[in-house]
Amino acid sequence: MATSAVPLEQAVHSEAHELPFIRKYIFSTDHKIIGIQFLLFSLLFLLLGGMLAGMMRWQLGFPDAPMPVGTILPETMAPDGILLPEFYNSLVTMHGTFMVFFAIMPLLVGVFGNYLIPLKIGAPDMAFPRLNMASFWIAVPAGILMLAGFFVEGGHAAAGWTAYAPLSADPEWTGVSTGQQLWLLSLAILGLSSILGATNYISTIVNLRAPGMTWFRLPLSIWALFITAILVLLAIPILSGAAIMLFFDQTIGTHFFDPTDGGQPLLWQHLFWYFGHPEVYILILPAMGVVSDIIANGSRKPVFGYHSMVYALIAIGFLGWIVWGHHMFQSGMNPTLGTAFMISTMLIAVPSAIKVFNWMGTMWRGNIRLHVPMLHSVAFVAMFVIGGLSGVFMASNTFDIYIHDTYFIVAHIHYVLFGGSLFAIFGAITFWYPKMFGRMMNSLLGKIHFWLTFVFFNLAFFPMHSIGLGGHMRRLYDPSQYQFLQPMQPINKFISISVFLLLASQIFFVINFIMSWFNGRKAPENPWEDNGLEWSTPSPPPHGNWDKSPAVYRGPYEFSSPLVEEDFLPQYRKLETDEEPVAATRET
Amino acid sequence: MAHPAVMRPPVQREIGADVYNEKLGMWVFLGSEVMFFTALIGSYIILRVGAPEAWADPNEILAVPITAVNTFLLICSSVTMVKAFASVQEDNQEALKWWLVATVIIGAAFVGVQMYEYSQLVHEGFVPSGYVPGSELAERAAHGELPASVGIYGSSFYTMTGFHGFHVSAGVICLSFVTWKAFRGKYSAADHRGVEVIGLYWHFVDLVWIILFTIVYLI
Amino acid sequence: MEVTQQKHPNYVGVWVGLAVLTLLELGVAFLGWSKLVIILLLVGLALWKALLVALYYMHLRFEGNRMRIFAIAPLPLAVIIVIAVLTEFVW
Amino acid sequence: MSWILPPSASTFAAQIDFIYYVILVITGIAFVVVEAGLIWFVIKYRARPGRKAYYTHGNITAEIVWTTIPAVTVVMIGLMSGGLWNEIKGRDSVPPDAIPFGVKAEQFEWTFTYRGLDGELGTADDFSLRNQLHIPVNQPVALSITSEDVIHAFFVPAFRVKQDIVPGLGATIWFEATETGDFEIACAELCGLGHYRMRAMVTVHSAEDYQQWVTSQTTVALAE
Ligand code: HEA
Ligand code: HEA
Ligand code: CUA
Ligand SMILES: [Cu+2]
Repeated sequence: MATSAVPLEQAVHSEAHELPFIRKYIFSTDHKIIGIQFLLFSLLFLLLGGMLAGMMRWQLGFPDAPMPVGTILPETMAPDGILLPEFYNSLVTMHGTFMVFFAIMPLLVGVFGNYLIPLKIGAPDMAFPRLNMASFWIAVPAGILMLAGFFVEGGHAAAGWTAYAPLSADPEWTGVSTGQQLWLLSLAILGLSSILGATNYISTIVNLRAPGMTWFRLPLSIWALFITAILVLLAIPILSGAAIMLFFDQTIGTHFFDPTDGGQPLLWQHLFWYFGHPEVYILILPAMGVVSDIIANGSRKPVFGYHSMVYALIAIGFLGWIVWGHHMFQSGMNPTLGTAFMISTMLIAVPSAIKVFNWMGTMWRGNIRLHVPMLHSVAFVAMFVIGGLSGVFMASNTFDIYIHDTYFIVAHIHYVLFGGSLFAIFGAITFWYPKMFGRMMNSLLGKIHFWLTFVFFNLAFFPMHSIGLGGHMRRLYDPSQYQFLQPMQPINKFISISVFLLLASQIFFVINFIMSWFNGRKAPENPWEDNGLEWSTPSPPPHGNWDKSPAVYRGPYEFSSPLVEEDFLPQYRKLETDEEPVAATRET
Repeated sequence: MAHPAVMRPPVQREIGADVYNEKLGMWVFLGSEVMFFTALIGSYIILRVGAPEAWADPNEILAVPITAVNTFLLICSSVTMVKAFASVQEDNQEALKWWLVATVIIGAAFVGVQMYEYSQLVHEGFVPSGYVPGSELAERAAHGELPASVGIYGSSFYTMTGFHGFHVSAGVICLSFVTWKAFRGKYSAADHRGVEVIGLYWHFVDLVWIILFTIVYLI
Repeated sequence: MEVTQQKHPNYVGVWVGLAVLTLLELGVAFLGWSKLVIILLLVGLALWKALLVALYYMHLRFEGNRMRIFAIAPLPLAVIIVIAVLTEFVW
Repeated sequence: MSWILPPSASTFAAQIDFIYYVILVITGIAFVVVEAGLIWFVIKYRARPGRKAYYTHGNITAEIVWTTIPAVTVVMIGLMSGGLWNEIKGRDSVPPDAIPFGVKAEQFEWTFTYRGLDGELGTADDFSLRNQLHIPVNQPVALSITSEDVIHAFFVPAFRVKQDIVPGLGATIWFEATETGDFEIACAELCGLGHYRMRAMVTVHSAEDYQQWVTSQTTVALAE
């Protein structure tokens, strides 16, 4: 056995450069192109979601003042620039929906799953390239349907991103019918896209690893994407099933969630959160993975406790399935069940602690290079901890009585999702941009963007803890209705202003992203002196990735190894002492 | 034990699942199907336990004999499917084709019978939202012979069996495609991934029906 | 490349088994026993049939352990939600 | 300003707030350890030319320590809140001497039903008020809440009381006010476009005042 560098039978792809434009860039089966397509798709929704948030914050900070340029919105949304309560509810709903389903999830899973998996495991492409293309082109109509909801009569879905029935089940309660239906349809379609993607990722990681890429030599980003793909595969169908039932309640008069005819509103919540909690880990695990890679690179040190990092990922992935009830403590669910869910939820802090302390252990006695990706990654750890610790308050079912459905939850959401996932995404985009586009991003602009975002993010979201503890309810159109909230209005203003500055700071990212694409410095093969296989091909890599299948000689984090002069030792670099890896010969 | 026949030129990879990609992919996909049906079947169980009074005894509204026949049909289509697979393993092209054709026909017949069953039920007045006002069944319910309201029963019955039927129909379409390829001689003892993979899906759908039939029509 | 002439499992036998079990199910369903016994029996029979299909028609019996893991992994998750929600009604 | 929790006016409030402070201290320590550590490492170990990082793959002892400590801590938090949870929300937690009230939630108002002078709900001298709850101080009260349409949530910040009201399911909750005065009741679950103004007031009377108030209201109700 054991000859490395087997010519790839999939060299079918090598004639690819003769493909016409449309096959190469639009209906492409190349995982790298699909990854970039997902990137553009989801950044667009990130921007939209951010704009919706800006409108919400205007209303919350300045409830009586007309919104600047708000007059361009139609009467049904904001007459004279003042948002209507029903439109505000749509904004909350769609902000959550866009961010969770159309921005962060595709960014992490769609973009980095696609781009990194084959490159990091040494495969020429995904196991099923055409399925991969289908997965993107199914997501597009889902996005279009979701956008279309804004333009239909009755407005867009307005029952929150959690769409609690019966509010969402019967147009009678919200006046929204078509909007809610489009919302459900779109999520069901997007679900199909995600499931196809996950099938592909799992098969690829299991079956297409290059010789020598054993399970415990996989980079943590790939481990995280693997666990995430399993969660996507098994959680999303639950949402699809539930969405279909709710859709039927809306359209053909079924009674699944209708209490007047034997249906159970709580069933929706159970199904939604049985999907929903794994979903939030879908949104954080890949972020943890890429951050592990970047922190090792930035610290020039092997990841501290690689094996326990892997086991922690698996533990989070599994525990994530048995905690869903913590969203339902106050729902009227069986109180004994509530206690059980509290304990399981608390336990999730343990694997998370392992991860946090191991990241710190990685930085300890390192030789830390604070490049832009590293800045974002360190910020990720710092912010995720805040979000995670606020999760512990809510995990206590007793204290959750008080803070459930307040801005404390909103603060938690944004510390884990923005402070966590989005910072990791910014880190990952800046880290792999050179590989994706063959150009370096501007590091000065990157640093300016990082610092502004970091500062204004905290100014905007940290105070939400305090108004939440003051009892400020979430999904509240006009806080000035309540006497006890009026003293908090100055904080609300402060938050809103910080948010506008936060939004403005993103301009630096947009400029950097677009300008570098055309004008950036040409990227070398391995600009960050990293160890992963993806750095052994040109930037950007050709179709098929390598001429010869790479062979892997060691783990992914051999930084500062005493074996070599340099402070990095790539997985693909063969030292004299290395033997060729032994792999099975088999049909693929 | 890996499959004996060689599918594609061998390459060196880590051992993985020790089966070829398409088979692994189908099994992985079936995992998501399990969860999809969990959402539907689980809801059925939960709703039924929560509102037992909305369920009529199986044979009251539904036609168990017809569906028993239908169940038998689906079991037959499974055996024809697996026979097709056994034939291609032995490179018996004729048998492969005809077993596949049989599977397609029986599968389509299943869908046909289900359509017929639905149309009968609708005719009698049983629809996803419950009784049709003024229909035969509504009359009997008014006389106390049937549950007063079967809204939730209708909802879960149609959604569950409907989505199963949808899966069978999708299976029939894919199988027709495989059959067409079989007639063009695309499968051999050396490479018959398509037959095996569609077979897995087909048997899975049969398996789901076995569960559905029991909990919907018998319990 | 071992092109073995593998002996096929007795597919028709399994088919007969499935048919018989189905008949048995129909019999049980209409026996006027206590509801609980009937339900337990029926579920048991259904699982038996499902197992036959999975083991023989889907050849799980003949797959390696690596492959089998993928097939069984999701099943516990399917059970967890149903059991948990059902506690609402029995507590 | 509410940098801290709002006034506490029920027996639960003090207990719940205690849990808050315990978790605050524990997470506060974790927070300081992590953030200070990160800043310290970034400064102390920043890249210097010609230096190599310390090559290590980890340390089992350290990992066991930082796995065990959080594990024990969170389980303790869990046990602590679990007990109180049963007191507040357990299925049989309502004290037998609690005064019963009927509450109906609908888009977008609350209707409170009082038992009148005969001491029983569901009799002719019951009376109802929109968006106004009157209760006596230092006396447990039990609210049986139902919803007419969608899910609402009964929330009294000053009492640290919150309960979702699912239509068809309803809920019974109890609490005991410890301060007299007026407090706001809010709807805490998104219930439609008027969610933000689904507001009511609870007035806590001293025992004598309360009796007087009920008497006057009952006569009004009976006179109608
Ligand atoms: C990326 C997404 C993400 C992540 C990772 C998490 C992580 C966690 N979440 Fe969060 N959560 C959300 C996204 C996320 N959440 C969202 C979107 C909602 C709102 C949904 C909605 O209603 O709209 C929500 C809501 C939510 C609730 C419901 C609140 C309510 O509605 O009343 C609860 C309750 O228990 C909770 C708990 C937790 C816990 C315990 C963790 C844990 O995983 C955190 C673990 C991490 C740590 C604890 C920090 C690191 C550990 C240490 C530094 C060790 C020392 C620590 C101790 C000794 C305690 N979350
Ligand atoms: C990942 C998820 C995510 C992210 C990033 C955000 C970001 C923001 N969110 Fe939130 N939010 C949620 C998820 C998220 N949110 C969820 C799930 C809810 C609950 C919804 C519900 O209750 O149903 C919620 C609810 C929510 C509320 C509560 C509303 C209410 O209850 O009434 C508020 C209020 O302030 C808010 C504000 C904001 C703000 C100001 C931002 C800002 O940080 C936005 C800043 C802007 C950006 C991050 C965009 C930058 C764009 C780019 C960088 C793109 C570049 C483009 C190119 C290069 C082409 N969000
Ligand atoms: Cu009622 Cu919100
Ligand atoms: Cu959760």
